[in-house]
This record gives sequence, structure tokens and C-alpha cells, in this order.
Amino acid sequence: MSRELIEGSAAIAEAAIAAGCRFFAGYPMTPFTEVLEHFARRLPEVGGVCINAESELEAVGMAWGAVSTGARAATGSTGQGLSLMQESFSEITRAELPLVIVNMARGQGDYYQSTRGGGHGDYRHIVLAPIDIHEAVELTQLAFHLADAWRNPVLIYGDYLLAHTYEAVDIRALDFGELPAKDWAVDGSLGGTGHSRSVNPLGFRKGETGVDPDSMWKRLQAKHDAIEREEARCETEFVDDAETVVVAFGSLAKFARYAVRELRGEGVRVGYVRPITLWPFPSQALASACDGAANVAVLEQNAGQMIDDVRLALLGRAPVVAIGEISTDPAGFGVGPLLDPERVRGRIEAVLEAPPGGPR
Amino acid sequence: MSRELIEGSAAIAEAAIAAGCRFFAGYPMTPFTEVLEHFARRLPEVGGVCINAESELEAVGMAWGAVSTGARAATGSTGQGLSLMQESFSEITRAELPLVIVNMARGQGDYYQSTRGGGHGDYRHIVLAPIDIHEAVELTQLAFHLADAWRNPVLIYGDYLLAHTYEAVDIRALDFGELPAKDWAVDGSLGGTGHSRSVNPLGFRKGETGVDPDSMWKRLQAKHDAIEREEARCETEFVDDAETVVVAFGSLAKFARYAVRELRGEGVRVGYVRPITLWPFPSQALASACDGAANVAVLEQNAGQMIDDVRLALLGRAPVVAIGEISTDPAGFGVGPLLDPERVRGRIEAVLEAPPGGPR
Amino acid sequence: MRAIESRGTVTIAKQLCKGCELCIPACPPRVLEMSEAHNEQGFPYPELRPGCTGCGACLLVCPDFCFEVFLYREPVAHEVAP
Amino acid sequence: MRAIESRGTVTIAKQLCKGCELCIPACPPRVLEMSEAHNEQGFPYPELRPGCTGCGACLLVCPDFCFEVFLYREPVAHEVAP
Amino acid sequence: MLTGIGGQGVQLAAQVLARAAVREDRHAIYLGTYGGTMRGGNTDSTLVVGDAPISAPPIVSRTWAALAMHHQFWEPVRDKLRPGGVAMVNSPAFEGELDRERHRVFEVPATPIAAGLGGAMASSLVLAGAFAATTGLVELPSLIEAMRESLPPYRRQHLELNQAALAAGFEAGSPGAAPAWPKNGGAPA
Amino acid sequence: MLTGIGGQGVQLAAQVLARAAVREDRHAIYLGTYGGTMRGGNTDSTLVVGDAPISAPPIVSRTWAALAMHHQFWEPVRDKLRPGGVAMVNSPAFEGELDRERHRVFEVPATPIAAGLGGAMASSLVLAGAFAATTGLVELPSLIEAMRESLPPYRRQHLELNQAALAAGFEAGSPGAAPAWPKNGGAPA
Amino acid sequence: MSRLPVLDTDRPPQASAVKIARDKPDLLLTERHDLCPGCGEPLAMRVLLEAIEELDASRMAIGVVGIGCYTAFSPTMDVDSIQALHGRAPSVATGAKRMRPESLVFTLQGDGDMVNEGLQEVIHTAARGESVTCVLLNNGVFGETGGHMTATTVLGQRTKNSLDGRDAAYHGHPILIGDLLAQLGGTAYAARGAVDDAAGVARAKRMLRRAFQTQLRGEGFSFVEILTMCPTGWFIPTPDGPGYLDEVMGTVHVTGELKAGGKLTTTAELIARRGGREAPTA
Amino acid sequence: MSRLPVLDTDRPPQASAVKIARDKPDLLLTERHDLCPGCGEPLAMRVLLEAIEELDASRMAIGVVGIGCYTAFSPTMDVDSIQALHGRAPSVATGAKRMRPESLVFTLQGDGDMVNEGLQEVIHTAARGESVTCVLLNNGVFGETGGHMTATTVLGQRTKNSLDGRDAAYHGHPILIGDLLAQLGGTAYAARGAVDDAAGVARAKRMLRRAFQTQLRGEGFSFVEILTMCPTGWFIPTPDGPGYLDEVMGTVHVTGELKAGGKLTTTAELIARRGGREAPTA
Ligand SMILES: Cc1ncc(C[n+]2csc(CCOP(=O)(O)OP(=O)(O)O)c2C)c(N)n1
Ligand SMILES: Cc1ncc(C[n+]2csc(CCOP(=O)(O)OP(=O)(O)O)c2C)c(N)n1
Ligand code: SF4
Ligand code: SF4
Ligand code: SF4
Ligand code: SF4
Ligand code: SF4
Ligand code: SF4
Ligand SMILES: [Mg+2]
Ligand SMILES: [Mg+2]
Repeated sequence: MSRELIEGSAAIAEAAIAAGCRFFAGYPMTPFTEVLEHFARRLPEVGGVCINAESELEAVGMAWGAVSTGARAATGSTGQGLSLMQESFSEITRAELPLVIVNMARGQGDYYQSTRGGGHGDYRHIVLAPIDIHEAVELTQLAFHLADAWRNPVLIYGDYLLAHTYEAVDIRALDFGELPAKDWAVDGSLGGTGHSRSVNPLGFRKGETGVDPDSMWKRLQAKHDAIEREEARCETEFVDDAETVVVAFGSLAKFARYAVRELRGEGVRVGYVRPITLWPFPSQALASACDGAANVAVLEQNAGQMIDDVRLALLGRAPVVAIGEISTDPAGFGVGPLLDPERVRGRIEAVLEAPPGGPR
Repeated sequence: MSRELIEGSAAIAEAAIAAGCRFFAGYPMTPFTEVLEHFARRLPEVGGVCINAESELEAVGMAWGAVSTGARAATGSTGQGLSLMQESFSEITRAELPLVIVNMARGQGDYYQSTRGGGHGDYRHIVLAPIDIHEAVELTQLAFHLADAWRNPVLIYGDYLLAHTYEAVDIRALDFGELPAKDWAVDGSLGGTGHSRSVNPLGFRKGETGVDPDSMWKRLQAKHDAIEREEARCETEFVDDAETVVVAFGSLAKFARYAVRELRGEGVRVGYVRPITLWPFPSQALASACDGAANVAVLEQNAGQMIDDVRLALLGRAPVVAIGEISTDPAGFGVGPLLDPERVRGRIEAVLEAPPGGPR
Repeated sequence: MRAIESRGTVTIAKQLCKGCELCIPACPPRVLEMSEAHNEQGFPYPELRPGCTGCGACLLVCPDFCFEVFLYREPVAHEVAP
Repeated sequence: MRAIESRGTVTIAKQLCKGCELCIPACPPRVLEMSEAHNEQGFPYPELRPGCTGCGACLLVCPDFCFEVFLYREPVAHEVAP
Repeated sequence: MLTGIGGQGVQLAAQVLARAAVREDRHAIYLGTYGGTMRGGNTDSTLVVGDAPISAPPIVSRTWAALAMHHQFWEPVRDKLRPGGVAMVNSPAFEGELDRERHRVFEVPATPIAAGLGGAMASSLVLAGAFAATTGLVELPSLIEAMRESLPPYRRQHLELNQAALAAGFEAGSPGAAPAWPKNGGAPA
Repeated sequence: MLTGIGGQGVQLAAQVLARAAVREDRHAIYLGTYGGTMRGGNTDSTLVVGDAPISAPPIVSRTWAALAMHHQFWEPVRDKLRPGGVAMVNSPAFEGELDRERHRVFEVPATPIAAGLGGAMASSLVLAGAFAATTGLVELPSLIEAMRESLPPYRRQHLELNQAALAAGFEAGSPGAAPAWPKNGGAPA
Repeated sequence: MSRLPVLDTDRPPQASAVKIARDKPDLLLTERHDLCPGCGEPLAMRVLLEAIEELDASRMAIGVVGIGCYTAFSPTMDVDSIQALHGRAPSVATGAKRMRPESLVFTLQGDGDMVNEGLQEVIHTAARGESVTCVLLNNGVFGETGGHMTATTVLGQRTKNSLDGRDAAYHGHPILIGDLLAQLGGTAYAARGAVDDAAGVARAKRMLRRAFQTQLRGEGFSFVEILTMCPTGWFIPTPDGPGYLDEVMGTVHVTGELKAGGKLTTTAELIARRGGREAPTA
Repeated sequence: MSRLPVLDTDRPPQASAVKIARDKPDLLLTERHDLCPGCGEPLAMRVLLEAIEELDASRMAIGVVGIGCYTAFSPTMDVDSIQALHGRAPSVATGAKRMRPESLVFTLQGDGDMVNEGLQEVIHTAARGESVTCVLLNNGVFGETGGHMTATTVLGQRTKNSLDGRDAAYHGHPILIGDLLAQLGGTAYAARGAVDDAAGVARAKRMLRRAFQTQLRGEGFSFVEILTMCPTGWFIPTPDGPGYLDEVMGTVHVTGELKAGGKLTTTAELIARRGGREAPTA
């Protein structure tokens, strides 16, 4: 595709298709609906399948089935719809299936849900939070790659702005390197051979009557530890000599970065860190970026969730202050008054002017 | 009731009934099933209703309806079943309904789900984690009181051991003080008066066509802040001069406390802290209990979840080491090899012998 | 001149009207017609011509609760151009 | 002495048997009977008496896959006490 | 920024302007928002056009131009309009307050023009056409092509009406009165 | 600790002992666990009885007595048995290894006794009765009352058989051979 | 006719007259709502509230509202209400009814809500014979999210994802929810109405009354489906709504009583009976 | 008879004989399982796997297994399989089939799984006309969790929470899932069998074959319900299982073909037809 004005929702669907995604299932919910609509329009054109599932629970089940056959497949919703899928998310992670999940969230209140796993037990999804459509096109493709590489679900955290902004982007397939063969997938061909396969979250192997969840769960934990070491990503700007570091993610980070650039232009020693992966959280990068900072300001559009991870990364090495807040519109879609360049700049300035430890 | 050998599951049901609970709905799942069975047997005898719902989603819906009428009502499952209820949990919290939720978890892997809220958006449940049946009888009753006092769901975090241990307990109604009248509940009597009521999670008032989720969510946050200030509870032993403090919750804490008492009996300077409320987490009490400790050891039966809250409470003021692990039995019910007094004692001793910062 | 008789009449809250035109074919004697003018919301709305029977059909099909229906104790006659 | 003819026979994996007795009434000629003895799992199991027809009913109703069924090329006669 | 009442075609107009700008090799980012539920509430959209990749977020605090189809939700938009900015409104329906001292005001009888073409629902496109002509933001052929691309399949029957509306609007504009592309090549926002 | 195969009535036996102890004003805590799925796996139960409230958890590392219905899952239980502890097994079905040097071993033909009463499924209760008699942990009337309380409604038809099994077991025990309540009042575990 | 004078309709008549019908039902706190022009849901809302008034049940009613365009009435209907999540109303109604057995508990749901997201809720509730009334506003689309196909969309119907009409081979078949519910043991009353014309609106009210009476008599579960126009989701002009409803939806989801007084009538029987014309039932 | 000698059954016969039936189906990796004595599920499992073999479909089959006692066969059945969560198998099967249209995709579910937890999954899948086969093992209880009542438990049936039999007034009515599914537009084949005797087992296999053939011919959704004994959950001795199934469950969930070759037969018709005796269908 050449550079063309495209809605964020469409860009994500196109990027997924460029990455080889051939199955999608979802149920409409603002602001996720258009992602579903674009998949529904485009997948049949490339020989894929999009099902307008009858509910979120059925959507995730369908995606589970599709991804089990080795196909690249995805599902999604808003955070509310994803709440309904939590049992499946937890278990699909145990089944080690490379499902990609799109959360077109209503704001940033789903940070915990995305990064801690809203379901039962110990499991994690890799969470990618693009700042804009351009990055979304890249990260959507990366999501499919990481999912396959780790055999673990990957969640793309977007929001109303990402879904509904139009921008001209160039979408072409990206190459992230080789992947192992999907020698675990079921295609029906191995029955009766004694080597038939099973995709399952219970921790059994074909032919063995017993299950061993303890060691399966521990293996999973070891995998998650490895992901934590290897996959953290973040963007930093002006952090070397920053006295105040602003931390923000996703669409809201665009407001933060804009303000920080403006302030830098005015000579203010302020820096910016944006976790691109919300899990694994880029703790080390954040810690070194904040080395020497007098204040770390966390801008998020919720009651304070990512701030836990910032504090855990810094463990008291710098004062951490919250400069975000819950902020939504009358429809609850997450397009609140905080999403304003001047307001964001004002919040940052308040920290600059305050003594170390912040304005509160 | 006089002192009688009773299964944990039954004790919880009896305590709930003593607290005035008159509605329960659930769907069987090990190790929660017996809680449901006891409610099913006992509620009709006291004029209440227990519905063996057709699924967890329907169970939580029924409980939502019952609690909306002003009745004391509860639902429950294991963490896996609760995963299915996450959409409802999030929204029921917004609707400010005093639902009590019983999680007879399969181990301690649901700590995040319980304390961060597995659903979408910013919300919290008060989480009570009894150490044994005796405490469960008290905390179950407290749960109904706190739910009404704060108009917020309260979750009781138990597990296989709590559900299936038999002990002789004395269950009688406890008085936690006055509560405001339920002037928000719907009983059908106000239609046509212009003052009819609505219980809803959308933030509207009867007669107003608009909604205002922003200020509703902020009000909710303020309430949660207040709960955080006022309701944290924990148990401590021997912390005054402890060089090593062991932190554990729920059933596993009984193993920790037993070991700490043994070690103290042998003159070892080890202390013990047990969060009774997992949310709000007793951060201040923990911080002062760990004041001067060379090591803080967190014993939990999962991949490391509560340890986040311990670190957030201490923010680097003492080294925090994990001495727990994922540990389950072949059925995955959470009765793993870690649940052994000598093993737990061994884990604690390893920390005692290690240099500050722990054995790892 | 001739006279047309109305056995009933209606009030129309035209500011509420969204111009859907459902009332037009619903009126058995076809005495409702859409206005040329637009209301504040920018919609045309129905206007009543003589001959209403007070049957209430318009009210039943109006999604915006615009109508009230009255039955005259005595039919009212309107003089109209032939 | 008289002779009873078996047109077929079965093998019974008695260690697998859980003693449910479903095979007993399922056998049309009623040639299966439960043992006095118990297997390693502690269950009684069926024993075959002469007269099997090789119909396979026992196999179809056994939940524990204990049976294999054979049809003799020539019926086999068993001498039995009168 | 463009503002109107839901259903007035404001989003389509904004999208057409954005798409036309991209056709002319500019950079554009456009976001539509709804201020209430889907029906009957206000609908705003923000369009940022520039010569270079746009680092500004899709919601702005200040705007260089404001187009208004209806006065009902005009106030917050007007407050964001920079001194000297362009205010273009749909006369005579528009009854909002205009500050002719601070802003360059243009009144375009968009609804009457569109109604004359047989479809009042194309008024927003008339306004968009007039805006393009007045500011030189984009050319008419780009607008028309952009409109074609922007129409969803279930609106195809409106192609001709929309084209006529854009053309009539372009006609009704005041070319050169408020150039979007100053000599120094800076970006309007 | 009691061990057996699922369905052998081990849990009921343990519960009856616990309930009987409570009837005699002791403190007791009892936990049953299943080592596999619900059917056919091993089933263990742990019973802690004492004179004072019990602060030990319901899973122990060491035990004072072990009752075994079957040898299949005996090993881990035996390993927890303290030196000098009581091992009481269901002979002759039990084929596990017994360390007669370290432990005081009692063999009770529980299944044959129960079968003689008309129901092999009551074997565990025979063993429980014998254990109570041998250790003096609780008296027979308490056991019988405890059994009545422990039966779920759908097992009421077994009341008489169970009662006979407890009595026969109590009869088959060796009173005073391994006293549970030493003079000093310490608690067995 | 257009030469006839326009009469004053801004105020009540001067001549002696009796008001025989009010603009909005008394149980609506305001006549304003933001549903689309030509929407059928407010019509159903009117008769629902009027039926409650007529049975003198206003002060014992509890309405449980699902999520769809009708949710807009949740704040404005003057009866005690519980706002449920999408699909979950029948269970919520169950819990409320069990704790307030003396009240009249009903749900208000759309086809997306009841037949997609929460299909099993209503089936289980009916099978259980819960003494609640479930009311379905069926327009064959998710109106609220933009007019997508639902599980009741009939073959050939236009929706956002079936602009050329629903195609069985690609989109599957519609569910006749009324028939499924009617045959369950716990269902005492089931009927299907439509608001495509004044007679239909009036008939829908009668069905609602019967359903509520069924509940008040404690006979079991009751169900009323009402077909409503959604010109927005069908992508048609508002005046075409009633005709489209009648010709497209109405020939599949045929109106009539499906279960009443212990008698079951299938939709197939209704079709046979009506022989191409309006069913004579109710 | 007991005086007759006991024959050797420990090894194959010495005399010349042909083996006409094997102990376990070839598609089972081991004959061991830990289901209860007298359970009917292994019988259904046998014919399910044999039907696949007989259609020569082993190397194209994908089984999607729900959660219940039958889950024990998930590791031991030698066909490619996906272990789904409780209730979710039909959607999982849908996703798999869509990506592997050439394969034979079936679900294996219990009544708790299919008719309680995931009722709407199977209904939606059928309405959509998905080309998958859903297999229901119906014993009227949650066997796995201890024998509680399900949505198919018939009136009068014993379960853990209906020890005196299911009572309509207190527990509600059973759902005849086969009838609901048969009448949906997307359903091409639906049948109900039982494994209470050898003839029933054999007939169940024929039904499974027809269902699979329906799928392989691409005609739409297919469904086979098999009634199975659960002596444990019914709290009865194992030998009583088949009789209890036949007399209690079998008189309500009557066996027979409910939809085949475009023809719909309701359970009521089957009952009428059989006049108190075994239905002659299939
Ligand atoms: C769990 C969940 N999924 C999706 C949505 C988004 N949603 C809101 S309304 C609606 C469709 C409503 O359709 P219907 O019930 O038919 O009502 P209508 O709008 O047609 O009146 C959807 C999908 C939601 N609110 N909750
Ligand atoms: C979401 C969820 N809820 C509950 C359970 C617990 N559970 C496991 S099996 C089962 C019942 C199975 O019943 P059925 O499908 O009829 O199979 P059966 O055991 O009778 O063969 C239940 C409730 C679960 N695994 N998952
Ligand atoms: S009351 Fe009847 S006759 Fe009068 S305007 Fe209304 S529909 Fe027409
Ligand atoms: S039906 Fe009502 S809203 Fe529609 S045109 Fe007539 S008066 Fe206006
Ligand atoms: S094959 Fe037939 S006759 Fe022979 S034992 Fe089996 S059931 Fe009886
Ligand atoms: S049917 Fe099978 S398991 Fe049951 S008794 Fe007969 S051989 Fe044993
Ligand atoms: S979208 Fe359809 S159902 Fe919703 S308000 Fe508009 S017309 Fe009514
Ligand atoms: S509980 Fe019932 S279904 Fe489960 S294995 Fe036992 S008999 Fe079979
Ligand atoms: Mg609808
Ligand atoms: Mg079952």
C-alpha cells in the first residue's frame, strides 16, 4: 500500500493482514467497532475469515480455535469486552497459543487488566502500546511476530484516539526474522498415527493420562521471566540531563512528548520516557533514564496504575508524582479534558516549579 | 450455633447467614463447590434463596439483581470462575453495590485479579484473606458490613485448605455497628411518584437524560482512597526486634506463623506480618513492622504477586526477597508441596542464614 | 365554499418533532401533511388540516411523543375553499 | 454329561474391570457371571460360561474396554455336568 | 476544527479536507469526536495539516481556523480560535456569537446552497469547498477525489450531489482571502 | 494421617475421628486432599487433635500415627511417620513396606471384618474403630454419634452398617497398646 | 387537499373537547429522548409503560434494562429500575424477583442484547420458569453501535454488514427466539408483536398486559417480542421503516401469540394460518 | 447355570477363530481411564472414535473437548485435538473449521458444558450453519464436580441437589436441547441416541456416522446427543444405570432422529410415534 489517509482502526487491520493474520473475530463496541469492520471488509479479500461473533466470549473462542490450527489470528474489543474474555486469556496463555488481542480501550484505565492479567493465576501478556498510527502499523506486525516467537498472547493497547485518527501511512510487511515451525499446531492430519497432537491449557501430553500443572506453570513462569529480560522496549527523549522526567504511554504520551519538546525548545531541563511495552515494563531503561532526576512525573489517564510500575522500577531512588487523572467524556469513551496539549503542559510545569517530590 | 466440627465451606456459609445474607448464586467448581452446596442447603431454611445458576455469568447477574433490592447477597467461585465475572465486577463496583464475593481459589495465583480488579477501568474490591476457619467466620461477617458501609464489593479470598479443613467453631452474629439506611435500593415501590430509583453503573440519575461518567469515576476514586486510608488490617508477631520479617497471607500464612513461632521459641529474631486485607494493602503497618529489618521475606504460593505491594510499601527501605513459588498438585487445586511446615521453615531459615538481601 | 367536519383534533409539539413522517400515512383520513418550514432542530413537522376524527393513530405511531388527541363534544365544521 | 456349544468366545482383561456388572444383563445368552474373586483394584469381574454366541454385546456395553470378541470358525462344544 | 450536530456530515467534510491535503502531498491528521451518545449530540473534528510529519496530537488547544455548521456547540471551538484566525460559518442557520474584531469571519449560506442542489445534508461539503477556496488549502479536483474515496459503500448514491456541493462551495469561497500556506511554508493548524 | 484410594471411605473415617474428638471436648482439625482427579486417585487426610486450640496448619510434615487402607500411596505417608509412631494397616489387602523397627505396627483385617458385616465399603470405619480403641483417642459412643453427624443425606441408608463397623473395629483394637493421651497431657499429631 | 387550511395545533382546542390520549405516558419523566427519527423503540416504550399503568402496577414494578438504544429510557422511565450490562438482564431480573417476589419484574432488551450477547440468559430463565417478563425490542440490528447484523436479522435484511441483504450461506440463519422460548416448560406466555402501525402498537400493548398478568398470577415465565423500526441501521429513509419491517422482518418473525393458556402455536403455524395476511390472533 | 465351568478368557482362543471386535477403538491410545465403574461416557467415546475410523477420517479429524468427566479422553484419543474451556467448544470448533475447512471438526461436550455453561455457543453455531458436529454426552448431571443438577436433568431425576427428584416448581424444567437445535435454519442433522444397551450403542454410532457425513458433504451444522449413565451422580448402584437412564431420562429425552434429510421430527412426535415403546427411527 502506498501512503494513503487511513483511519487508525483500518491501519491496524491492514497491518495485521500484512503480517499474515488470516482470522479475526469480534463483537462491536465503541471505539473498537471499526477495527472489526475493517477486518470484516478486508479479510475475505485476502482469503481470510472474519466472523462477527455473537458475543465477546464466542469471539475469543473462535480465535482460540483458529490460532490452534497454526493460523495467525486475532480478536479484540474494548477493555470492557475483554473483561468477558479473561478466563480464556488466562488459559490460552497456559495453552501457549500465539493469539493477538486488540484492546481499543476507553482511556487508560485498563493498564492493570492488561499488564497483570485480569484472569486467574499467574500469566502475562506482552502488551504493546503504540503512540500513533505509524507506530501502530509497526507494533501490530511485531505483535504477531512476538506471539509466535514466544508462543504467548500479545495485546495491543490502543484507545479512541488511535482508533479514530486518520493519518497517511505506508503499510508494508515487515520482517522481524525467522521463526520456529509451528510443530505444535493441530491440522487434523495426525490422528491414528500415535503422534496426534493436542493444544491444551491443562498440561497434558497425548498418551499420558496424568497431568502436571505444577511444572507446566513453572515452565510458563520461566518463559515469562525470559520475556521480561528480553522484550522490554521504550522511547526516551532528553533524559541525559533531565531534572524532571515525564513518563507516559500510548496516545497520551503524544501530548506529553509534544509538551516536553516545547519546553526543551524553551531550554527547560525536562525529559520524557515512554514505555512501548507495558509488560514487560522497561524498568531498567526507566531507572537509568531517571538517574539523577529530581522528580519523576507519571502522566496517565486513570486513577494511577502505571505509577506502580514506575515506583517498582525506581524503588525510592527518585520521588514519583502522579500528574494524570481519570478523564473521560460524557459517553465514557475516554476522550476526556486531560487530552489537551496546554493542559498537559500545565501539569508538567507544575512539577517543574514544585520542590523535589512534586506538587502534591 | 455451639462449637461443632464444621467444614470451612460450611462455616463461611453459616457466617454469611448469621450476617443476614439471604441470597446466594453460584456454579460448581472445585474447591468452591461445597460453599455453594452449603448455601443451597441452608438458605431456604432461613427464608433465603440460593440459586444453582447455569453458569458463573448468570450467577453474578442474579446476585446483582438481589443486592440491588437491598438484600444482603453474595456469589462466588474459584478464581477461574471469577474470571468470567470480571465485566460484572467492574461495573457492579461503579453501580456501588454491596456485593460479597467468595473466591475459593486454587492457590494464591489470583492475588492480582483480586487486588487490581481483573476487569476494565479503575475500581477496587476490599479483599479479606482469612488465615483459618475461625477468622473466616469473623471476616465473612465483616465482609457484609464493609460492603454495606462503603457500598463496594468485598471479596473473601480463601483456598482449598480453608474450604476443606474441618474445625470446631462457634458461629454467632457479630455486631460491627450502625449502618446507613439503604436509601438507594430498588423495591418497586416508587414508580410513578417522580422519585423512582435506579441502580446503575452508568452514572445517571432518574430524570436526567445526560450521564456524567467522569465525575462519577472520580467520586469512586475518592471513595477508594478513603477505604485505603481507613480499612487496612494486618496481623503482626514479634516484629519489634525482628531482623527478618516474613510476610504471608491466607492459609499459607498459617505455615509461616507456625514456623516463625517455632524459630522464636529457639531464640531466632524473626517476625511475621500477615495482611488481612489484601486491598487495601496494609502498607504503613508493614513499613513500620519492617523498620530496622535486614531482610523481608515474602512467602506466597504464586509466581510473585503480593511482593509488588510489599516493595511498594517499603520502596527500597529494606531488601525484599521472594521465598514462595508456584506450587500445586496434579489436579491444579493449589495443594502443592510448598504447603509443608518443614519446607516453609526451611525457606525462612535460608533467608536467616543469607547475607542481607536474601539467598538469591 | 364548503364545510369539512372535524370530530376531533390534536396538538402537535412541533419542537419535539424529528420529521420522520410516520404519522402521515398512519392518519386514516390523511389530514396530516408535512410542513414546508423547519423547526429549531431543523426538521419539518406535520400540520393538521380539517377532518380529524380523533382516532389517536398519529399518537400511537409518533416516536417523539408529539401528539395529544382530543375528541370534540360536538363536531366542529371548517369552511374551506371549494 | 451334556454338551453346550459356543459359537464364539471373548477375552476379558480382568485387571481393567471395575465390576460395574453392565455386561451381565447385556449378554443375550446370559453366559457371563460375576466372579467371587476380586481383581487388583478390588473389584469382582465377569467370568465366561459355555454358550457364547460371539454377538459382541458385552463389548459394546463395557465402559472399561475389557472385552475382545471372537467367532469360532467351527462351534466349540463344552462337556458339562448334566 | 469543525463543529456541528451529529448527522450533519461534519465528519465527512473534515475527512474530505484531510484526504485532499494528503493527495496534494501534505501531511494531515484528522480526528472526529462525539460529545455524547451517538445520536443528536455534538460532533467535532480536528484537522491538522502541514508540510512535514505532524508531531502534534490529534486534539489541539489552539486552532487557526474554525468551521461551524451550527451554533449549538460553537463556544468551546471559538475559544480555541487564535487571534486572526479564520471563522467560517453556515449562514443563515448559524446564530452563534462571532468576534469580528479578533477573527476573520466568513459567512457561507451552505445549507441554502445545498438545498438548492437537492440535498441539505450536503451542506457541510459546501462549507468545506468554500473553505478550501478561501484558504487555498487544497484544490477542487483533490477535494472531489477525496470525497469519492471517503464515501462508505452505503452512501454511494450521494456521489453526484456531494460533488456538486463541493464545487458550489468552492465557487462561493473568497479565493486568497485567508491563505493557508504562507510564503514561509509554515503549517497552519 | 489416613491414606487410601478414592472411594474407600477414608475421608469419612477421618471426619468421624475428628468429630468424635470434638464431642469429647478436644480440639481437632481435619483436612482431606485428593492427589489426582476426583476418581481413582489417592486420597489422604490429616487429622490433628489436641487439648488446646491448634495452631498447626492442616498439613503436617510429621505424624504420630498413620492409618493405611491400601499400600498404593503409602510411601509418602510412611515417610512422615515419626520414630515410635503408630502404623495401623488394613490387612491382608495392604502390601506396603512396614518398618517394624521404627514404628509400632498394628494389622487390622478391616475389609474382611466389614465384608462379614455385609459391606466392604465400611472397612475404613473398622480401621477407625480399631484405632480409637488402640490409642484411646476417643470412646465408641462418641464415634457412633460422630458418624451419624457426618453422613450426608444420600448415604443415610448406611447408618446401621457403619455403626456395626465402628463397633467391630473397636472390638478388634488393642486397648492401651499405644495411648494417644500421655500423662503429661501433650497433644499427639 | 393541500389547499385546506392548516389548523392550530399549538394549544388545546377552544371548543369543548375531551383529551383522550396524552402525548407521553405518565410513567415517562420527560418526552425528550435522543433516539433517531422514525425509531420504533419509543413506541414500544410507550405501550410498555402504559400497560404497567393500566394494570395499576407502577408502584410494584422493577424494570431491568439492557444495553442498546432503549437504554436511553433507563433514566427517564419513572419506575424503579436496575441498569444491567449488555445481555445480562434476565439473570438480574431473576435475582431481583426472588428477593421481591411481590413485585412486577420485567426486562427491556434488544435483539443484540438478548439474542446475541445474552442468549442463554433468557433461555435458562424461561426454562427455570422464573416469574419475570422479558421484553424484546427486535429490530434485527445493533442499532446503538451502528447497525450491524444480529442473530435475529432475517435473510435478505439490510444491515451495515449485509448491505445487500443477509445471505444464509455467508451469514447464517436468523433465530426465532420467540419459538425457542415458547416451547420451554417454564414459559407460560409468549407473544410477538410489532409497532409498524397504530393497530400493531395497540396490539403490542395487549400482549404486554397479558404477559404482566401472567406474571402477577404467578404462572411462570412470560415473554413479549416487539418488532421495531430502525431506519438508521437498515439504511433506509424513515418513512419506509414500517413497510420494510412488515415486508422483510414481519414475514419471518410473524406476529401473534406463541404460547397462551397452555397452548403452543409455532411461527410456522401462524404463517399457515394467516395465508399471507395479518394474523388474526390477539 | 452357575455349575457350568468357567472358561479361560485370559488369552485368545486356541481353536480357530476370527477376532470380530477389539477391546478398545484403535483411535484410543490406552484403554485405561479413571472414569467411574458403570459410566456411560466411555461407551459413547468408543463409537465416536469408531465412527471416525470407519469413515476413514482419522487423518482429518480435529476434536474439540469440553470440560467434564469425558475430558479424561482428551489426552488419550489419538486424533488431533484442542482442549477447550468449560462451555466454549463450539466457538473453538468454529475457528478451527474456518481455518481448516477440509477437516472433520467435532466437539465432545457434556450437558453441563453444553446446555449450562455454554448454551448459547452451540445455538449460535447451529444457527450460523457452521460445518461442525457437536456431540453431547447427556447424563443430566455435572458428573465431574459431584453430580449436581444440570439444565437437562429431567423432572423426577435424582441428582446431588435433587435427591428426591427434580421438582419443576422448585428447580425449573429441563431443556430439550436437541429440539431447539433441530429447528434452527443452519442445522442439517440432529439426532438423539443412548448407550443403555448394546443396540443403543450401535445405533449411536450410526447417528455419529450420519452427522459426520453431513459435515463432510458440507450441508451445515450437525448434532448428536447421546444419553449416558452416571451412576455416581445419580446415587444409584452401577447395574441400575441403564434401567434408570431408560425409564427416567429416556422418556423425556426420547431417542431418535430429530432432523435428517431436511425433515424435522420433534421429540413430542417421537413420543407419539413410539407409543410407549422404543422409537423405530435410525
Ligand atoms: C459486553 C458488551 N459488548 C458490546 C457492547 C456494545 N454495545 C452497546 S449497545 C450494542 C448493541 C445493542 O443492540 P440491541 O440490543 O439490538 O439494541 P438496539 O441498539 O438495536 O436498540 C452493543 C453491541 C456493550 N455495551 N457491552
Ligand atoms: C468455567 C468453569 N466453571 C466450572 C467448572 C467446573 N466444572 C468442571 S466439569 C463441570 C461439570 C461438567 O458437567 P458435564 O459437562 O455435564 O460433564 P460430566 O462431568 O457430566 O461428564 C464443572 C461444573 C469449570 N471447569 N469451568
Ligand atoms: S387523531 Fe387520527 S385523524 Fe386525527 S390527526 Fe391523528 S391520526 Fe389523523
Ligand atoms: S411521527 Fe412524530 S416525529 Fe415523526 S413526523 Fe410525525 S410528529 Fe414528527
Ligand atoms: S459375545 Fe455376546 S454371547 Fe458372548 S459373552 Fe459377549 S455378550 Fe455374551
Ligand atoms: S462391563 Fe466391563 S467393567 Fe463392567 S463388569 Fe463387565 S467387564 Fe467389568
Ligand atoms: S439506531 Fe435504530 S434503534 Fe437506535 S435509535 Fe436509531 S433508529 Fe432507533
Ligand atoms: S461421575 Fe458420572 S459421568 Fe463422571 S465418570 Fe463417574 S459415572 Fe461417569
Ligand atoms: Mg437491536
Ligand atoms: Mg453431564
